[in-house]
Amino acid sequence: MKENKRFDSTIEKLARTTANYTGRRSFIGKVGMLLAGSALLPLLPVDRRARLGLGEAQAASVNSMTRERGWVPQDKDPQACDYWRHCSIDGQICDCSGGSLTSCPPGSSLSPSSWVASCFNPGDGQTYLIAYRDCCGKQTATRCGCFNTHGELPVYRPEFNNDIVWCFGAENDDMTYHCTISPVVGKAS
Amino acid sequence: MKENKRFDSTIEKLARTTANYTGRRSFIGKVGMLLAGSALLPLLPVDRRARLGLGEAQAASVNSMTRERGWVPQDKDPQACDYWRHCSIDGQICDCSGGSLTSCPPGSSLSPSSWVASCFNPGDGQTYLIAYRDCCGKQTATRCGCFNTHGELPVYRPEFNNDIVWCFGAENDDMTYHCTISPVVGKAS
Amino acid sequence: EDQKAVPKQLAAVGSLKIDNLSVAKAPPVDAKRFYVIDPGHFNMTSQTYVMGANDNKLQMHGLIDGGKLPHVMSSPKFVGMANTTYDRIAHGKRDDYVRLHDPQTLEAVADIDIPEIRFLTGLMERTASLSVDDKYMLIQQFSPSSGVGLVDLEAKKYVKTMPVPDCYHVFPAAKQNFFMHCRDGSLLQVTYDNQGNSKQKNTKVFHAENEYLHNNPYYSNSAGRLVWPTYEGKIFQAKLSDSGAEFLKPIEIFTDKEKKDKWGPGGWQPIAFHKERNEIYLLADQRAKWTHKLPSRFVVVADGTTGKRLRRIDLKHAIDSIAVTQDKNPTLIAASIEHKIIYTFDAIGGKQLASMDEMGKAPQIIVTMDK
Amino acid sequence: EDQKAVPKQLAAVGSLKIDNLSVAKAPPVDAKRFYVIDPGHFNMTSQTYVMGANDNKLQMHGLIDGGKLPHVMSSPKFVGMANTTYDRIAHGKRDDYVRLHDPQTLEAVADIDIPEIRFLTGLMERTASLSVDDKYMLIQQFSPSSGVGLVDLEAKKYVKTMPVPDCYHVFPAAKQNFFMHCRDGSLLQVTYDNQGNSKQKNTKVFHAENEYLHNNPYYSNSAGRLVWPTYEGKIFQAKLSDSGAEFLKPIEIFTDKEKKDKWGPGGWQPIAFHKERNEIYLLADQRAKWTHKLPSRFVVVADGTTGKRLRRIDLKHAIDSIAVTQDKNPTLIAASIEHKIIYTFDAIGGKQLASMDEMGKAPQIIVTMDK
Repeated sequence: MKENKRFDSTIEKLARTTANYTGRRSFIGKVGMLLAGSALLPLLPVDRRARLGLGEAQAASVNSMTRERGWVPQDKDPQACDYWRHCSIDGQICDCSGGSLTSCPPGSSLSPSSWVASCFNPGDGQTYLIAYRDCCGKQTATRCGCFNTHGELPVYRPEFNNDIVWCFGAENDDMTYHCTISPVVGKAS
Repeated sequence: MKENKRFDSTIEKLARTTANYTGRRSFIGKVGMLLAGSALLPLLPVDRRARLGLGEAQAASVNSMTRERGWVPQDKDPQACDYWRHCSIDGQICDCSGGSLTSCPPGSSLSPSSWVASCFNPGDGQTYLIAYRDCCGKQTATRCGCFNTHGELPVYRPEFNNDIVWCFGAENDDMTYHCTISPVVGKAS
Repeated sequence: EDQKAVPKQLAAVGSLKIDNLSVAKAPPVDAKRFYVIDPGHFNMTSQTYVMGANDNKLQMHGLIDGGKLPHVMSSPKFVGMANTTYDRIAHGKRDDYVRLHDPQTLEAVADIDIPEIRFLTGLMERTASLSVDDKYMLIQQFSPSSGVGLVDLEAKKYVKTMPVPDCYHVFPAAKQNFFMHCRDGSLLQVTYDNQGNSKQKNTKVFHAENEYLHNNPYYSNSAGRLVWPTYEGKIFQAKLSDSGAEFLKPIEIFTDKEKKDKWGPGGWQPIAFHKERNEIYLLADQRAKWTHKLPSRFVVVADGTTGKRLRRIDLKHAIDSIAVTQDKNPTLIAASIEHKIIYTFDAIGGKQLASMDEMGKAPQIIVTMDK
Repeated sequence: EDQKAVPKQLAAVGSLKIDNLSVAKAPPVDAKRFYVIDPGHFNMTSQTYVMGANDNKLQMHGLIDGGKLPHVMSSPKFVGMANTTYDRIAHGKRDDYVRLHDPQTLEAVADIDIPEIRFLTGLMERTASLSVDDKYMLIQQFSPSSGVGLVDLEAKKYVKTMPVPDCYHVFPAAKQNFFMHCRDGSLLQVTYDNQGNSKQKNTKVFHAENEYLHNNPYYSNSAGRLVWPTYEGKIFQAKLSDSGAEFLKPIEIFTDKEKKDKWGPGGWQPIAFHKERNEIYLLADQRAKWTHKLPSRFVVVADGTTGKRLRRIDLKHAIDSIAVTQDKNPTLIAASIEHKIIYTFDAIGGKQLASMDEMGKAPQIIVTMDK
């Protein structure tokens, strides 16, 4: 096993290095530094489930977010951090500050980008896809701050990083994080 | 007694109204609204001791600042609100944030004005005069906030009001309150 | 129609299309709408919570950002806000400006630059005010000289700073009048025109020097009713109109026995008034002298004319500020700065109705709808 | 001479002349000087505490104000700070600027305007950096395209944004070089000139894709030593210089048995390194997977070359960030965000030395002196 593992990772590194180098020397490399750097990157999974593996998807909602004990989602209080839809929220729940589960509070604006997670609803026993989105242009909301790092990756994998203020390019200069909404976008079956 | 009080206050109001009117109609009234409005106003006591009466001056340091119980000054921990020198502080103690009992934290600036109170030092049994001064030009310091409203008057008596941000006219636009120092300026004998 | 009576939807099911995501709108302004200002203990930025007290519950409609120690003024048409910021965090160039926000979208509908005149104090509701017809904003200046800044909200421009003598607070009355309270104990009536020229006149002296009036009186722009408690619990009242000030008989809220038992008002915003019911609400407790700003646990309700004690409400929490909605079933709103909680009570029955926690850093002033 | 060892004077007696009132100066920078950055949970303004750990105590020398999520960089000559503010509280015109503060008076000695390029993330120490000779500041840009902004601190002007591929963090090396870490697992070496023209070169890929590197590695500008833990506790190390990157043998901090007992690193700033003693300090605890940012209660110390376990320090508190001073008697500094307390420990003996509470809203990153 161990041998195998080391072998695997050596191969992987080799492959990535090669890709990198050929990439930069190739025709595409001439298009420009920017492209060359990113064009040949491995394409990225859509949502975290793909990376966690389906087996883990369920776990996402019961995995302990404290060192001591796991967390059991509930479907009674949408303004609590353990409400099932917030299974992967890192920030404030808009519903507590004048928005709802699916709309931004008045006066803030929707960020153009979102990140997706799948959450288990204990009420009907189904698992849904939630596309979290930031609402921007106001100071961080005061109520209902939640912190959940399940499946969160380092900053060099920005699409899965919690620390980035995702309010880039929102309209009318609204570039500060206010809160997050948790709309359901489909069933994860 | 009651009559007397009403009698007293009637007399007082009459006097103040008269002062007001004669003031505004007099020669000085012509100098300009500003002067006329304030020139004849009752002029005010220097420090709170004068108004509380000397008998109460001591009390200033033992008077209860909670509804329930009083507070006993100590001379051991200069960073606690009940340190004797802080007997009349309303704000943050600079000593906790890089200043000392007599100097502002680096990068802030001394406000030009001060207010004076007399505090009893339980260590040597003497009473001293303390001239509090604000340090300005930074956000309110985070540590050691104390709240004391003994002898505090409404905003229309600004010289004894705690709510005004006194950092007017400090140098280089430093117009925000950072913390307060408590230098001893003499003995109250 | 109003969907508030329905229990919160628990788990909307089905596919939601992205364009269904929206920015919420707060419901239209009604009598239960109110605002809570959180200056965060002299923080450089502040937050104002837009809230509602319908159906014996508490609704959070949204937040409005503000600068250091802002002034928030409510009108059915907009939420007015006077702000101060500095270009280098807490020093550097100071910028004062006025913003009007739509009461439903909370978006800024006007942003008017004004000179750097605002009087920065711990939050006081009445050191800036809208005019009675919501056409002007009046902002008190303290330094370098006493004055009141006039902002024309329709033309969206700053008109002028009108010099006034050493007076404080701004109470607007009809026909471009406003009143201020002067340190000699009288009110000053100021009549201004569109250019900011003013005529000024003093009323009689209505309180003695040692009757200290609290920093946050109750005043109704529409009714011109001023209700103003002293540190000891004596209530001075006046009806202000363009024709002058009519002072009512002062009321002693506490009996001599209660005073001996150390009853007295206290808190940051200790008084509220219900116009239709003519009831005075005073936040009070048994307290030592000079603790007039520390929180209290009771509200004493008295008749606004006779001063007769009607009832006493036990709030059961240490409360700093109170306000009362002006509708037929008034809600008493109470804020606890230390615990950062807003409570509502049935103003008549006295029962606690709802509460909301995590209200920022220091929820301090409650502004209700006047009309 | 240093008067800190003397117990605090308790009751100074006598007349103080007004001109003796002064503004304090912090003591000169020494190895025990450190900075704690408190972004206050994404607050619009932040505070940086200037502190010292001399004499086994904690000294608070003063505060420096900052904007949203600032970058703080320490040098013996100044405290560098890259700030972002908005002209309407949390929106409106964005302004990015760099300030250099004198380390003793804390006054701003330079204020340099830069374009609005800063990469706003939860605090990361290394997404901006001073050059090795303190002459330049390098600031990472993420959007609209990847780049590094070059600020000339001596000329007090912004030079240029240098385009770079999809790489993150800035690790400066001598002779106007710096390295970044790219998502493919390699480092990128960039050499720049005074005009901001750059030459770029990738190193080998040194870690696998599923070896996730933490957001806050340890890096020493002066020694070029990079120490970088993964989520699982594997430590990658490199020595960076103008001649390139020399990778050291990766170290597994935890034995297989410990891993089975769920030991793993965790916290916001989970790693520290003592150059002279060649010791790696890793903040760790028994934890579930994916809790790599939650606080831990232990620090594991290992040899920087062999990875041999030297000792384990029980911090007895839930700690988010650690750092170690670089002097002969190193102090381990630990920050608790939730309780807003800074603790210091004897880095060798492991005993707690001092603590200071009321550290603002969320003390999150500790910056120590490198030289």
